[in-house]
Amino acid sequence: MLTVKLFAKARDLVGSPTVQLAWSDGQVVAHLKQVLGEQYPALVPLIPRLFVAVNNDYAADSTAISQADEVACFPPVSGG
Amino acid sequence: MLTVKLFAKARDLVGSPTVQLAWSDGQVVAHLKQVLGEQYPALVPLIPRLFVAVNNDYAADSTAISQADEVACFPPVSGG
Amino acid sequence: MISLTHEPINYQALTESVRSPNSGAVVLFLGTVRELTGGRRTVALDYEGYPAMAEAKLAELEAEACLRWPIDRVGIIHRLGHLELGDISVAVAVSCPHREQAFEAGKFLIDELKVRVPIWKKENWDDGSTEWVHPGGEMSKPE
Amino acid sequence: MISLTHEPINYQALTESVRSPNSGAVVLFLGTVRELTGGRRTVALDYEGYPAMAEAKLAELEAEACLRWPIDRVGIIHRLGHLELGDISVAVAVSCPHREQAFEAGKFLIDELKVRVPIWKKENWDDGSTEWVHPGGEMSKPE
Repeated sequence: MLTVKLFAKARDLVGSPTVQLAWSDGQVVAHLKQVLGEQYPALVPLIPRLFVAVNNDYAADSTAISQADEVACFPPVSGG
Repeated sequence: MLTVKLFAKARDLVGSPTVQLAWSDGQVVAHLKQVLGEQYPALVPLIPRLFVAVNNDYAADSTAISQADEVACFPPVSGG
Repeated sequence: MISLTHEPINYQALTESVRSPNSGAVVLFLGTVRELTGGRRTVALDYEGYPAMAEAKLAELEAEACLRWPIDRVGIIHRLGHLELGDISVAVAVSCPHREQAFEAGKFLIDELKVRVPIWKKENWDDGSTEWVHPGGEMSKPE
Repeated sequence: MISLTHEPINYQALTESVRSPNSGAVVLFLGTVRELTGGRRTVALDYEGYPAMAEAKLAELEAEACLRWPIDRVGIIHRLGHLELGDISVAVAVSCPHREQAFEAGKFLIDELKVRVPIWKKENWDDGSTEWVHPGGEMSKPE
């Protein structure tokens, strides 16, 4: 299983601050977005703008994720 | 008579915060610089860089001065 | 000095922490909660952060700024939680030998904070509605 | 709020005086007494002003800045007299709706203050000598 933290509008749309997904180590960020969209249809409109962070850094669609990684998904930031 | 305030190095070179000069209303800033150089030779090296303010504003060499004006002479500013 | 806080920001302490006789210039930027945005009226903002990553990204910003300018010291505090009109949401302080450097570095830090540090704000409009602010629509990764 | 003072500058009060819910951005600039200048060591600075003209020129600067940027409020304090290492010689605070404006206006105000406002500093070097600072050698009238 992979634990994914969700923030801001992504969390509100899913209705939970974390989700758990079936996961095989080595699957990539693009796959994570696809799975999230399938399991949480409310998230679909946000997915084109969703950022995925792996171990506290922004990750590209091709980045591989393992179950031990800290993974978070969130929309464009708006601090300041 | 015209009273002229002096600041910073101009005051130090003359040795006084004000000087009084014989003056005819309508004589101009360029004339003031010339008279200052004649009466206070120590000021001569500074005169090419000397600013003259008339009534709290920078004045051009061609600006006429009357005895009622507030007149000040000083080197380039260095505040901040 | 980098931190996230739920308390009001003490920008004087932050500013004092960057002052030093090696620097002739200190620039402090404060972001404050503004009432009007595009004709709509804000009554409050709620800020949420991803703390571990936000602190990592702030430290990364500080390191990048120190490579680009001869920075003496940097301090950044971002507030999280519920903020009212006029409250300070973020404070960035930087000291440098000369003022041009301090202005450039201060502007860089707040500009990059706004595109890179995982913090989000939710508008509380005066009609009672709320709305997450997610600027742009860019799909690219901020770098 | 424009003033000259012989007392230490209270930049927190100055900053508070420019904050408002109309503004999302405050920029504060502090000029402080730096120890090293071109390899020479300063132990103190003495600032002298021409007060009436300095206040007139500061008011002129504020008016010019308000024509160029959508400024909410401006505050400028310049200290005169004997300052030690690390002391604050000048504080400029400005608030604007957006940060780009506040940075630009703040930089304009301190840049122009330094070429236009009749205040002078005298260096006290660590070898016991003193020296008036009269930058440049320009013979043109500052505008």
